[in-house]
Amino acid sequence: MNRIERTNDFVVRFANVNGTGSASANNLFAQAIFKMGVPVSPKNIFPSNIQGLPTWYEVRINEQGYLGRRGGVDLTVAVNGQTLIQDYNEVLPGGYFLYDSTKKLPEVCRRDDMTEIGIPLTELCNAAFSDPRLRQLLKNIIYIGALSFLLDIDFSILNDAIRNQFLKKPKLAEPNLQALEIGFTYARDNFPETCGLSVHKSNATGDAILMDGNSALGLGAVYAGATVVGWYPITPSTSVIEAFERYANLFRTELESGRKRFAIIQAEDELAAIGIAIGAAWNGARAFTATSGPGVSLMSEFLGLAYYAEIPVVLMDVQRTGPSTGMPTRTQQSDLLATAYASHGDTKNVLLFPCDPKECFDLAADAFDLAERLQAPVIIMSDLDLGMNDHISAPLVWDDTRRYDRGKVLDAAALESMPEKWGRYLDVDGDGICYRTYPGTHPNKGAYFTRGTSHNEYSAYTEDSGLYARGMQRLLRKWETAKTLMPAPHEKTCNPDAPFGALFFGTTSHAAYEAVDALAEEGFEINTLRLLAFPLRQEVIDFINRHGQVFVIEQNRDAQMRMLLINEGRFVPEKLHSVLHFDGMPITADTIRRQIKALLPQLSIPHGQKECLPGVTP
Amino acid sequence: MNRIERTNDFVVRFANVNGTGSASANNLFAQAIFKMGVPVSPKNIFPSNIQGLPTWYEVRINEQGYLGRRGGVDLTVAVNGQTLIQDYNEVLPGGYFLYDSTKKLPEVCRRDDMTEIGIPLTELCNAAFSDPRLRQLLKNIIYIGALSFLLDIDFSILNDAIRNQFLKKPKLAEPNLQALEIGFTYARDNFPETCGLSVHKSNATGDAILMDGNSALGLGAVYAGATVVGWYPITPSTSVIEAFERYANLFRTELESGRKRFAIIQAEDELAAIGIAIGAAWNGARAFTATSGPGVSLMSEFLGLAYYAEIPVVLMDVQRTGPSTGMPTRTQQSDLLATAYASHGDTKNVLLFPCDPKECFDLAADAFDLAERLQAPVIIMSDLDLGMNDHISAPLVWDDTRRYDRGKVLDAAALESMPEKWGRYLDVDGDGICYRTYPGTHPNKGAYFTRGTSHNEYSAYTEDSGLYARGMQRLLRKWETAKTLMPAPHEKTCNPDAPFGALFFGTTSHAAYEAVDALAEEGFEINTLRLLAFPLRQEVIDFINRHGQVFVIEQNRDAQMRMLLINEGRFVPEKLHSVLHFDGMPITADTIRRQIKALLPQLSIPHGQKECLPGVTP
Amino acid sequence: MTFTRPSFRHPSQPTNSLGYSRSDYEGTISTLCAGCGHDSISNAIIQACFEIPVEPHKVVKMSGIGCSSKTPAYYLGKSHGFNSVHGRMPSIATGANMANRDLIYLGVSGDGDTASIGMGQFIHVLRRDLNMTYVVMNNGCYGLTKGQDSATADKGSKSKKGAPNPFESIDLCELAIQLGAGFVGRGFSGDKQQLVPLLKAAMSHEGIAFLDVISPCVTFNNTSGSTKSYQYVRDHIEATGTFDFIPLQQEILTQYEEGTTQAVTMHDGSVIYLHKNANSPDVTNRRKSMDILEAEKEKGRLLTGILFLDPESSDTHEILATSLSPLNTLTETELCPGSAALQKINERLR
Amino acid sequence: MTFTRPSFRHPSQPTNSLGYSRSDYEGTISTLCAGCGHDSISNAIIQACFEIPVEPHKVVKMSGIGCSSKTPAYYLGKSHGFNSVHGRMPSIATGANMANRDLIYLGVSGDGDTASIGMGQFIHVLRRDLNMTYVVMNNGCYGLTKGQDSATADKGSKSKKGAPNPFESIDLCELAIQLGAGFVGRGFSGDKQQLVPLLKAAMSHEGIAFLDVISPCVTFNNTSGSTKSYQYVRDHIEATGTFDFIPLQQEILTQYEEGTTQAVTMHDGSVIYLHKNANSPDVTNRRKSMDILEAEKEKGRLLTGILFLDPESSDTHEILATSLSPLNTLTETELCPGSAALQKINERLR
Ligand SMILES: Cc1ncc(C[n+]2csc(CCOP(=O)(O)OP(=O)(O)O)c2C)c(N)n1
Ligand SMILES: Cc1ncc(C[n+]2csc(CCOP(=O)(O)OP(=O)(O)O)c2C)c(N)n1
Ligand code: SF4
Ligand code: SF4
Ligand SMILES: [Mg+2]
Ligand SMILES: [Mg+2]
Repeated sequence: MNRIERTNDFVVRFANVNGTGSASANNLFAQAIFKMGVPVSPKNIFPSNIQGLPTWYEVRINEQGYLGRRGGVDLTVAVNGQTLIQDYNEVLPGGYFLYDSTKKLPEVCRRDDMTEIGIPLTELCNAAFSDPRLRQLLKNIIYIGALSFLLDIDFSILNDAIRNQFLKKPKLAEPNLQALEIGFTYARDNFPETCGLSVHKSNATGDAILMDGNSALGLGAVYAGATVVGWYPITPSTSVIEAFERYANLFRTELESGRKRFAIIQAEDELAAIGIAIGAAWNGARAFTATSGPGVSLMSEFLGLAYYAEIPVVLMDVQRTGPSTGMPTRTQQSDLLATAYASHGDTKNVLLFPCDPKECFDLAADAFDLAERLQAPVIIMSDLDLGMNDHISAPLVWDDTRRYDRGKVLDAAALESMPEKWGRYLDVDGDGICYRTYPGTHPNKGAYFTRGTSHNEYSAYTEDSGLYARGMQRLLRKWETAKTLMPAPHEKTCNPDAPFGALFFGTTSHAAYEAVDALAEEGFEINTLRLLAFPLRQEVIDFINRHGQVFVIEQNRDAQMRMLLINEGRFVPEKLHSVLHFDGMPITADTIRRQIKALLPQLSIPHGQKECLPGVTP
Repeated sequence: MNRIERTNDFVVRFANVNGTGSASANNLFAQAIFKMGVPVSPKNIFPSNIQGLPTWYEVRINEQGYLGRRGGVDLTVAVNGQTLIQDYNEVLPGGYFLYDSTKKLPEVCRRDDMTEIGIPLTELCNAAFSDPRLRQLLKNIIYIGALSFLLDIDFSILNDAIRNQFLKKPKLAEPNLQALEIGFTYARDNFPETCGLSVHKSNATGDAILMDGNSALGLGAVYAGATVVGWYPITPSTSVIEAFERYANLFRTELESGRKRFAIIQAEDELAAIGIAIGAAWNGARAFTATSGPGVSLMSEFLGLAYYAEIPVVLMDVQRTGPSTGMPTRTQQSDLLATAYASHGDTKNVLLFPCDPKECFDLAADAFDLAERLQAPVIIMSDLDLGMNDHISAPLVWDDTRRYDRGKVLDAAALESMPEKWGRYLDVDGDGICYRTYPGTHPNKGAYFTRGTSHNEYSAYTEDSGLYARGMQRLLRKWETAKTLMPAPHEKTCNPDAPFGALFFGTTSHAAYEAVDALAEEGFEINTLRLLAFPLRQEVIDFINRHGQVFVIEQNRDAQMRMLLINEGRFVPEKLHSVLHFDGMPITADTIRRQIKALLPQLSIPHGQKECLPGVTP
Repeated sequence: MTFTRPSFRHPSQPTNSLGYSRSDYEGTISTLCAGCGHDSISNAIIQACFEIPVEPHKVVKMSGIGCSSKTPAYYLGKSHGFNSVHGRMPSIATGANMANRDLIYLGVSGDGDTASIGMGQFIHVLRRDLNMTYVVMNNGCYGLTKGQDSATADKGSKSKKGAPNPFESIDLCELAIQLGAGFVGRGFSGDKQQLVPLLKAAMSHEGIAFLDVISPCVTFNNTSGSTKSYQYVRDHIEATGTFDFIPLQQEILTQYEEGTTQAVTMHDGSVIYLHKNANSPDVTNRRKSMDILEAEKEKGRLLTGILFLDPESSDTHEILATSLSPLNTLTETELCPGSAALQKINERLR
Repeated sequence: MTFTRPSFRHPSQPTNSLGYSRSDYEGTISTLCAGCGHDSISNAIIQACFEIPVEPHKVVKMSGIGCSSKTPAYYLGKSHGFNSVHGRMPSIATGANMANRDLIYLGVSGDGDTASIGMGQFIHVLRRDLNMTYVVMNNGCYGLTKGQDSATADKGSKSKKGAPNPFESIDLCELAIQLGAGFVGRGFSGDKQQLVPLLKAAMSHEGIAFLDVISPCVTFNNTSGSTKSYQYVRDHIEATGTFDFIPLQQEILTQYEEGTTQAVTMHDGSVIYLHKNANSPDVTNRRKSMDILEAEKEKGRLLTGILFLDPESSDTHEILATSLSPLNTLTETELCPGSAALQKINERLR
């Protein structure tokens, strides 16, 4: 048997039952690896129910810092009877299968191309502990202890982590520490030299942090000065609001009074949630809502109002697998059309695409500036993978000299000193963005009646065709302005003459970069552009025009980003090649690499650029 | 002065105040022309309020049968003081201005390039009638009488029409007849030889009917066997339901019991309206809802459910001017994206595009067949112009041998005789369409649990990536099947070698045909394709591929159909040229002609086809 | 077409008068948390349907989204079901019912599904008096999204998440009575004795029958501070009175003493015997029913049982006077006016 | 920054204590039908605001969609207004109020806008006790879409369209009282005498104040069969009792006799004097208020006036304990934790 032998580069998968406390144990594992300075990328694959169903926690450890899902499992920790056989079969040849040997493996489990590591978790646990509730939890800690030995994970880090966790209840730390020890000892005594996988201390993580995207979004909103939140619970966006509340409670509670410098309203549904955000934004507070798929559909009427009445509302869409209720606990990037062109009539919305927690934080902060500058809805497109999993990320940075860009708002003094009559929808500056006022600003200037009906420049109702059309055209002018304000894409040039480009965004990026690197090693040079925003900045258009063939990599069935690109950028569709993945699991580098390689032979390379492509016959 | 002199080819506009009974008088006028066998095309331009605001009724009379809006007014009947000056100024040079001369024209009204026809309507009316309520109504009839003389409209037709109208209350007919007479006499005595416009009997209308699109949709649904309707009032779709109810009451009331063979539920909102239709369709009734813009947005979540759970619901979208509440009483074709890709996640819906009442009727009937055949939502895309105005149309036809296509439904016998286990989402036939069952069909076979969550072929919940993806791919297969079932487009070939094509749909068609004819007279040959459905049949793709340059003519700002074409047909965007109009008024031939002519010089004509285009320098 | 009754695959199991055994009313295995109140309600539904008895395939199960709304998969596996979208079960039920008036409609929902996102549809399905049984599995929280307070959470009550709920709670039963529902009851998932007859009576009612069933969420809202916990409900429960439900087909065996028992005959001929004792309120008077609910609430008691009953209520089909033949059984013959009629319409439009 | 008070452009017009004349509270010219009840309500709003008095620019006007929802354009032209989407005014109001607690929020809606599409938002804005005045201009029909029955149309009542409404009507006041609104009143557009003080009292109430104002639709629902016609209302109206509203700033001039007058002091210090006669019900008791409404309805009477009043009610800001400074006035200094705090967060995430 070819045992897999690897250091700082392998995948461990934990197979558990949800609601049994495995999450915190598995998290402890990922944390420990991270603390050893080794990049780690955990993915929680959980069911849409609360207790009793299979759940997996897949941890990729990769010193090079490839953080996308890799696919394939080198070591499985199997503590869920329901999926035992499946888990057993899915281990890669040469891999390892750690299971609770209190019960024998079923007959059908007879592979000889991998190493079985039977540890009687239940038995060990029951022998050591008597409280049944504790037993369930500590069983998980025992296998972490065993892994510590098997994978050479620094035991003291685990020890410290547990101590830290129970800082306030040191009594509770004891049994946990004991369980760790039990696992470690058992593995050491029974499985020496068994496991070819190991973790070595490194400093590959540098000053990175480990954080989930939703916390970063919530924190970003706190830093951005958001004060009003309307929301309705929905997986996977709920934790954005929880994070906002946690951080806001911390930083925004008035010392003496205990009063809050924010208001979070759990609304009756998503229509109300975004209505609350719109009402607050209209009244001069920074306001947002967060939701997922079904919520986006329900918010569509209000998004149209915000577009047309020009109200700076921020929406965070943590995408999940659609359509309809779909797979609420699986990831996808499939709300692009539903958000970019939300609502009936002619509408276009700004989208931002963060790819890691730092960008979640940064784009959350930027979103409020952009929304207020553009007086338009701005939608942050995250997804379940980014939002609910921990990700390695550069540390968060805030420039204390940064001032909120509240956009074109007239205060009382400005109104007082205006020579002409102010009009809410007068395009004074020619950039399509007009001046607004907050209610209550001035006793007799600056009041207006906001409406979703057709209006003239003074916001009075009109059914005049010309006035209506002029307003709609101004909104297009604003759209042009928006393009110039969007965050710039990230480009990586592998070879300036390479005919191939790849374009991707959000959580697809990690796997895409890895795939592109792998292809480069095989001799296929591909330049990349990671998109951060819609509408498209000129750089994006240039990138596509510069390359003969562009792979558009995205996690949906219908190539939604490709459609946005073609529509807004007016490219020849033939040169945009879709690399799609939409089964709800995060995309892997391998999927991308294989799809691109399958596409390559069919692509006609513009004359004179062929030489860049060894081995490809067009 | 160059008086306009025309027979059976001019435009009359009535300027009234809404809520004053002008609608029925003006309607009488259009009816009379139609009864004289001359094609007529009235457009009601009314405000989004109930009483007291300006409203116009524009009637195009055109013996050639061009039914689109022409633009420009040859004769205005001005009885609204609020808009008098505007109405005065908008008459074409050489035209005619009929006004109530009881009050003198304001000073600013001094044109000498047109003919003023002052008739003291109020004075005449007050002299003849004393009941104030009647006075308001009869004033309108007086000007119709005057027009009868001025335009040579057969007086007996008007007489008969009024008699017919008051068949049940002949007493009420009298004052109306008298008012007609008063107007006629006054005009004859005071304005002989004044008006160069006239209507001559013709048989250009053949066996055509005059009907509004919404009535035809409602009637179509009755013929199609729709039994359950959920709806919520919204202009301009309300009258679809009113028509359905009217005809259903007529044809579907059980003789003895007086019970109804249909159920119309006025729901609490649009979400409930479509929910009702979906619930009924799921339970084996033909069911539909009708709405407009804001309702489409609100229905989006449920549309996604119907797409994914595969429920044959019919939605009639009578489009109005968006975005948001927009201009509720103006027309547009701007809900294409909101319907075609309704809802979050990957979704695609079938759209049908009627262009006249007969097609409303036919496509309404087809929609139910298609929805049940495809087990998918089918959306009929009408608009305010088509829905709420009377249109000349070929007569409605029903083939009594036609049977409803209820699609793949298993009855008890079929279930009983099935050898294998039935699965709701098993693609037995390979066309992506599976077999369904109605509740209560069989005591122990064929029951299943419908859901918007991810499901396997047996409709059981699954979070298996592979099963989920397989289901989504099958839906794409169904989409391919749908293409083959769509109604064929209407093509008109002007010259098989012409490099130019024009593609349009719905109410844009009338003006487009006229524009294309006009261009042909100028020497620009353009072949046309009138699209009837989305997704695209092969003929549509072929048409576009066959032409070097294609004009896509539509009534929205963002070129939504062009986007659908490019995305689904994968054409080179450069060859699709948008001709757009979106100010809320129906598009005119002239607008199209001018836009196309402005585009022509920039278009590069594929080699060898240039000769078709006299006078164009590419 | 007739079909053979289900064969007795479990010969040991008792069967009801239709020849079905209890297992014919079961569904797939529940994936809810062990101890969840919703599972007990599912069981009560199974029991009620077995006892009435109904033919399983004549029942249509509907739900919204939530732990509660998953339950239709766990009972009546021989019935068609529709798990719709969040808060919109009532509209689906309305449409389904309009399509076929001959089936039995049983909708379940959660307190989040009904009292928040679904409030509009809830109120309007009551208003149109749809012939269905509407069960809310009320745990005072959003189970499936991990325990947020719902609008039925009592003011001051504490879920596992911590802070006491600062908002007034909505009493769905009182709302239903006020809005004119003809049958309103409240049960407790932990009291099968009362719940099964409640369900049976509700299902025999013509028009809307609303049941609010307190159903503890053991994972997120079974704490000592919660008013929707097993303990709290057991300590504060109070019944309007006991009753017997006698389906039409069944012989009445017991004789009830005049004065202590009120017999209410339902549309379908079945009878509900309300047993009164000294404190039993009159549950057939709307104003009194509402007032009693309020009074008990003031005393801190949770009133259960049949809270209001109006045997005279109507249903949507009667209100709309729809055909007695299910609309989904009508064919071209009954539905399509045909070409001759169309000719006449054309004539009129010329 | 202070600004000069409005100059007296109409020197003949009387001004209120803030120096505004009545015309400072007017808006653009109405485009509603001549005689529409909504216009009378607009006038009453103008009068109430002038009389209280409020500073016009401190009022925020909000509405949904409908004839009624157009009215904010016709009053308070110096106030910001928000004409939102159909049925969603309450959520816009909630957000706006959260952003700035120092302004006065006045929402108007129609019976379609509130009782149908907006039912969920209506109930939940009551539940969160938003500090606003919520006025429904109730004509029992959908005016702007040409007269369909609404959910407040009384059963059996006939609009211009014809057939008697077969559905039960929803009494928004009773619903509001049941759901715990602190101030609930009903007025009639034709009775300015009562409506103006009702509006003034409602606007002085902290928390939600709900007013249902019967407002005949002359075009579609003023027929003899309609229970929302001028004639019908005039014939069936009944008041809970008269009252005086004395704003805080105003001196109390009249002395009320003990026993016949109940003084209710509002949060802002203003006082409502409820005058009682033999039949006057107690409007400060929820259960009684509900029961009286029902009782009058049974008698076929339409009860108007203050229907329920709880001066102790709270409001959303108090429930959430938000800062006393309007949130929209806070700046980076108060809102942004700064880079040092972020450093610490980074540390904890390493
Ligand atoms: C439109 C929409 N919003 C939000 C959600 C997320 N969601 C799923 S279940 C649920 C609440 C369930 O609460 P409840 O109805 O009380 O059911 P329980 O789980 O407590 O039985 C929510 C908000 C959703 N699925 N759809
Ligand atoms: C989402 C949506 N659905 C429907 C409409 C159409 N609509 C406009 S006003 C209205 C009803 C108005 O009734 P009500 O609120 O009672 O106001 P009224 O006109 O009677 O004052 C409706 C249904 C709309 N604008 N938006
Ligand atoms: S989370 Fe609560 S409601 Fe959901 S299954 Fe578990 S116990 Fe039941
Ligand atoms: S239609 Fe009715 S509600 Fe609307 S403005 Fe006219 S009278 Fe008023
Ligand atoms: Mg719940
Ligand atoms: Mg109304």
